Amino acid sequence: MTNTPIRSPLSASAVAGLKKRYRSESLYRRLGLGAICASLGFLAFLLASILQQGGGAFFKTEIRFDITAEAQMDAEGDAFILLRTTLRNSLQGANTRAARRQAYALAGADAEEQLQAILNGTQSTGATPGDPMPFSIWLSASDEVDFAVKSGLVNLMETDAQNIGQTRLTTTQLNWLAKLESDGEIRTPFNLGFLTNGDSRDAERAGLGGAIMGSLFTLMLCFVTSFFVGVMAAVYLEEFAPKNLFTAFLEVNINNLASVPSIIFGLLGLAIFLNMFGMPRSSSLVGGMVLALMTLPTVIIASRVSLQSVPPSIREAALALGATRIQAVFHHVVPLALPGMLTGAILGMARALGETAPLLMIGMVAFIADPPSSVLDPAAALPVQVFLWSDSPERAFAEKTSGAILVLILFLILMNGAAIMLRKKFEKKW
Amino acid sequence: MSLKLVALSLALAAPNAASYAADKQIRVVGSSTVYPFSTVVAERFGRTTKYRTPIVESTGTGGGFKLFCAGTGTDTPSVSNASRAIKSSEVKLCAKNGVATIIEVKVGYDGIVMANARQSAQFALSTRDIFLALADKIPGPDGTLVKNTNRTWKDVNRALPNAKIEVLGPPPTSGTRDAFVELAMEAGCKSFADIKALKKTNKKKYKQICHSIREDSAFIEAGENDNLIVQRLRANPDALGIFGFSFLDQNSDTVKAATINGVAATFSNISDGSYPISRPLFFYAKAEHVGKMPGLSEFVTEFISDKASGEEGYLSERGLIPMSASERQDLNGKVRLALSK
Amino acid sequence: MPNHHIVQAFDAELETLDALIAQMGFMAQKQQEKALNCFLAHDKEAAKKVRDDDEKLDACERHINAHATQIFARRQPVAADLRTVVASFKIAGDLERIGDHAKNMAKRTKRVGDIPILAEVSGSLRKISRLVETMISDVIKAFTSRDAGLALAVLDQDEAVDLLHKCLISDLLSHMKTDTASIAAGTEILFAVKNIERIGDHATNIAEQVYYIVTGRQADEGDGAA
Amino acid sequence: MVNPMNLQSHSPMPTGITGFPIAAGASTEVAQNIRITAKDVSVSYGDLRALKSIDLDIAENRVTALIGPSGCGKSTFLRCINRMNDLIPSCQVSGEIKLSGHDIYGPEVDVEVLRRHVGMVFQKPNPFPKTIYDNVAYGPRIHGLAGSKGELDAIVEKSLKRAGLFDEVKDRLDRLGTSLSGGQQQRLCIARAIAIEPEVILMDEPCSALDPIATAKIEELIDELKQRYTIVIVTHSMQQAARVSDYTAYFHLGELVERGDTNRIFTSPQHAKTEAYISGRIG
Repeated sequence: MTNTPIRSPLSASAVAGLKKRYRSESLYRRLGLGAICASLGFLAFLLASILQQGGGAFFKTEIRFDITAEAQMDAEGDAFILLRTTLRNSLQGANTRAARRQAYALAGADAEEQLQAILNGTQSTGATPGDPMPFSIWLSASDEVDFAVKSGLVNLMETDAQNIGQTRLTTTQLNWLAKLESDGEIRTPFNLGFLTNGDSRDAERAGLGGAIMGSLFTLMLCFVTSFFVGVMAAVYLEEFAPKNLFTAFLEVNINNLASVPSIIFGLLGLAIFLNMFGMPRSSSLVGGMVLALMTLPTVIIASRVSLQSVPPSIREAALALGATRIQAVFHHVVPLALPGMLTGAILGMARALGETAPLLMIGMVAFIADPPSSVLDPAAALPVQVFLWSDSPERAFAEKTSGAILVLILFLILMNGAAIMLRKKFEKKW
Repeated sequence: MSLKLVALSLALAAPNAASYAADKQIRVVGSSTVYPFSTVVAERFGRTTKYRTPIVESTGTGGGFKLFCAGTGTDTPSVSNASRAIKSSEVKLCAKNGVATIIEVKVGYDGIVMANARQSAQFALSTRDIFLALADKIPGPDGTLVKNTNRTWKDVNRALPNAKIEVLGPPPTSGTRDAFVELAMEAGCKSFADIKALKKTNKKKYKQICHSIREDSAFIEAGENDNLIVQRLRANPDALGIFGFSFLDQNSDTVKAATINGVAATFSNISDGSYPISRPLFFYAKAEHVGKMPGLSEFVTEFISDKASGEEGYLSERGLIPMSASERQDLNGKVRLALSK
Repeated sequence: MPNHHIVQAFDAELETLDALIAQMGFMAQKQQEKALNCFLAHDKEAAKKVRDDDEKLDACERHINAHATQIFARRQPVAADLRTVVASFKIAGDLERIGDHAKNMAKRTKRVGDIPILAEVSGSLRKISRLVETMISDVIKAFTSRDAGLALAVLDQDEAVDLLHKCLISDLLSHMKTDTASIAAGTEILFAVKNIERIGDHATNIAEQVYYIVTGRQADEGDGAA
Repeated sequence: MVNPMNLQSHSPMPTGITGFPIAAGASTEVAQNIRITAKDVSVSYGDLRALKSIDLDIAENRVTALIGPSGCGKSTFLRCINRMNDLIPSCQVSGEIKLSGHDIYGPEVDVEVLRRHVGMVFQKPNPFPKTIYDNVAYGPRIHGLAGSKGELDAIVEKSLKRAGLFDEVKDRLDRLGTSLSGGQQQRLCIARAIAIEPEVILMDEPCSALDPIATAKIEELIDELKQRYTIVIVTHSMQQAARVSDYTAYFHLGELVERGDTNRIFTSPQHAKTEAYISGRIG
């Protein structure tokens, strides 16, 4: 407020009315700001909770063990024996049968493979293969150990950790872990395998590699199919089709299709691609085509809007120079509409990326351990992986599920970002 | 334009795809209850043999048989998991499509538990209690059927705690729900002589009484996801949840199971059949695919091997209740015989 | 044709122009009338007043020119409006000339004096002057009412003026031949008659302008011209 | 009267006031070649009759302005001359329009060829969002007018020069056409139109989006262009019609009310409707 005495030429009631208007204006502004803050808050909460739950999925717990030459000699090249011997020897008090089983349970499902790789000489330790020589190695820990280490339960062993129901590990196991941790033999490095491995029922081994590949193949196919078919359909409808009852009918149907539940497209794909054409079940080929069917109306609608936004003056300019309709459309209108079309297609892709329901129908919701190497291979997809993992009894998959959601969100952000970039970069002023 | 070429070649490749793809990879469909076990075996099998990892799809028992019985082509599933024995109608459907010989393999048992949060009171239920608590209609004081108005467990049975009846269970589409209704509800239902008599005279009415679950807030359908039920139990100490034994096994640190008819839901009790709510799990293999599908008989063998479904097998770690040694031996012989034909 | 412009200020400006011209016409006609009266009555005082009043007429012309120029600058008139504005310059010029001739005649008052010859022609002089005064007032009426017929009628009257003028001149000449003493005064009268005749010509000019304003054609083009 | 067969002869153009070539009863007629003849042209959009039986001749190497209130049909008539109305499905054209003696609605006429001979400049400058060079070169490219890159360069340079734009843009032919100022854009559009060497240039309110300076440049350009081309211009600005055109035709509610020498139309129009319109009276 200013102190300079400016005399208002307005009457007292007009001044009061003005004040009221200012008040309501600032109220609306505050309401708007409040709405933004609220939605940002929800988003932040969602992201934070997923991050908090899933952040751990990107790290894995590893325990360092010293492999003695003696143990290697005894194992005679069998990693299974070597692992058990090592565990038995490294952990104090693992001499009863029950205690030994508890010791074995600390190692992860892939620890044996890690050792085998070294024994076979496919991975280097500095020593020549087959030559018994003591070395130390970081072996992956089991999912229960992973959970306990990440939630900091290892140090709780003095208090009654087990009774408060936080971990399924026994006090003996917790004691071992506490010792190992105090000796610096436990670390949690970045888990690259989470992004490269295929699916597995062992949480410490399970990764998104297959799902990412599957999603990429599926989306690539979906994009190629829906974009070309969609753009051509949009160009025809917008530029060449006569405006009659039939095209109006088509338009209504396309708009309807855009809001048809996605599972219907799955049923359609099942009936057409699998049963009629006999395409391979669970493959990204069929997944891509089904998602393309689903995305097609969106792409057509976005492309038409984009074509409509090209000013008619550009068409007229070309036609007035003696260009044919085809020339006018493909030399001028389509190139100008392309960024908008691409944006629409990418947004459609982003929706397709998050779809599970239609894939259920065509068998992509399945346990598929081997990452696909072509569009014809059986493949899973990212949202499917989330769905499958969330339904797994093993608790360690809860973390994996959130991790997979994070990766999915990252992909969505990348795609939507690309759409915005495209729009900004090619934004035209007429 | 190179993209156009890609599209074109893809379009051309599609019709030929069927012959190339499904390329000798074993496909497993069926029950979501067997799915966790089937996938573990599949993964091991893929890892330890030269064959590709079988694809395991969770379609539900009925859906699995539909796919399984669709024909004998290599693009049809070779194995269908089931949380119940195959029905005669399904056998007929299979036969109609040329699937004449089906190898039935029992893999073990699954117990269904009613559990609550670890810090809550321990429940000791009878099947009769379960029926009285969850049925839509129950016999009234004068013996006629009345709408179930029991609000607390104490209303059902004086010995039970004075807690609100609040049970989280699977929806009607689920196999677990079917099993629960058949094994727990019907057993409790039959404990009333009048109703049991009805089974002979009016089977339809009998089924309607025994199989209907009340639709008020006492029973909450919590979806197919058993993890969700476990989570909700942790948050709500009053509630009980219905789910498979494997989830209890994996979450034994947070939830505990009620005893049913005095029997605790433990590994051994389910295994020896004394726990009342347990059912056998199966898978069915297509004999026509043996020899045609590389690795099929090896996969079946792996599944029934001691290492997998034996007493100390890795499936037991996942919550599968193994069969008794003698039962296993019988089955092993039968399956090997069928495979060698 | 509708009479009103969409822009009302334009109408007002054109009306002002019309009013100014009508007023100037009235003033010019009065000057002519007064000039003749003082000439015949050799009223030197009145003659001086006529001479002084001519300055007002000049101012009026300047005012009209300025106003018309403004209309050009601001309204870019076309068609009838254009013709009106263009013609008003000329009409104002002609009216100013009429004023000059009246002043000229008034100047001669002191040189003529009370002479017999004047008495003899004063009747004819009054007659021709009356005729010219009517022409002026008619043409202004034709202008304000946009009456092409009246304008043509004014044009026709010019011949009557010319005829009277010729008769007057020959009368005067024959007087001067017989009475050589009257030559000096007669010459003055001769010039006055010429003045009146010239005023008639200017009225004719104005009539032509009025005809052009109304029809878009020159009066001598005839009706069929495009 | 003019002999329509004699269209190709170029007689030196007399200057000064001339009568409209075939105006009924015109007396002071100077022989003038007619490039376009419209006879009994009617246009309807569905049930709406936009033009009613128009007879109008357009003189070669002259600027003919079409004026009239909005919706009077002047743009519709303009768009009949290069058949841009074909694009509107409901548009029906009847009657006959001849360009150099050939019926442009004849069955053997390709509209693309027609439009190569009848160029058009639009109300809003609408350069393609491409480079200045490509804007001008587009027409010659699609019509195959240049055999080599060098020829094409020459055409582009010549067209830009004729449009009076070359000196302003010669150092930045690779810049976007849309980056120019409004007036430059419109001159670029004119350069684009004349790059295919049309006989007639149609201009649909070419200055309505421009400031007075840019407008003056375009008007100056029109004056130069009429040496080579026959120009038909639709304009809302009476002053512009008066400034640039040799002949003016006044349309009112789909009818051709009056046509004639621009000098005459703006000093003494024959028709009361014309007078009312051009002098800004309520009509």
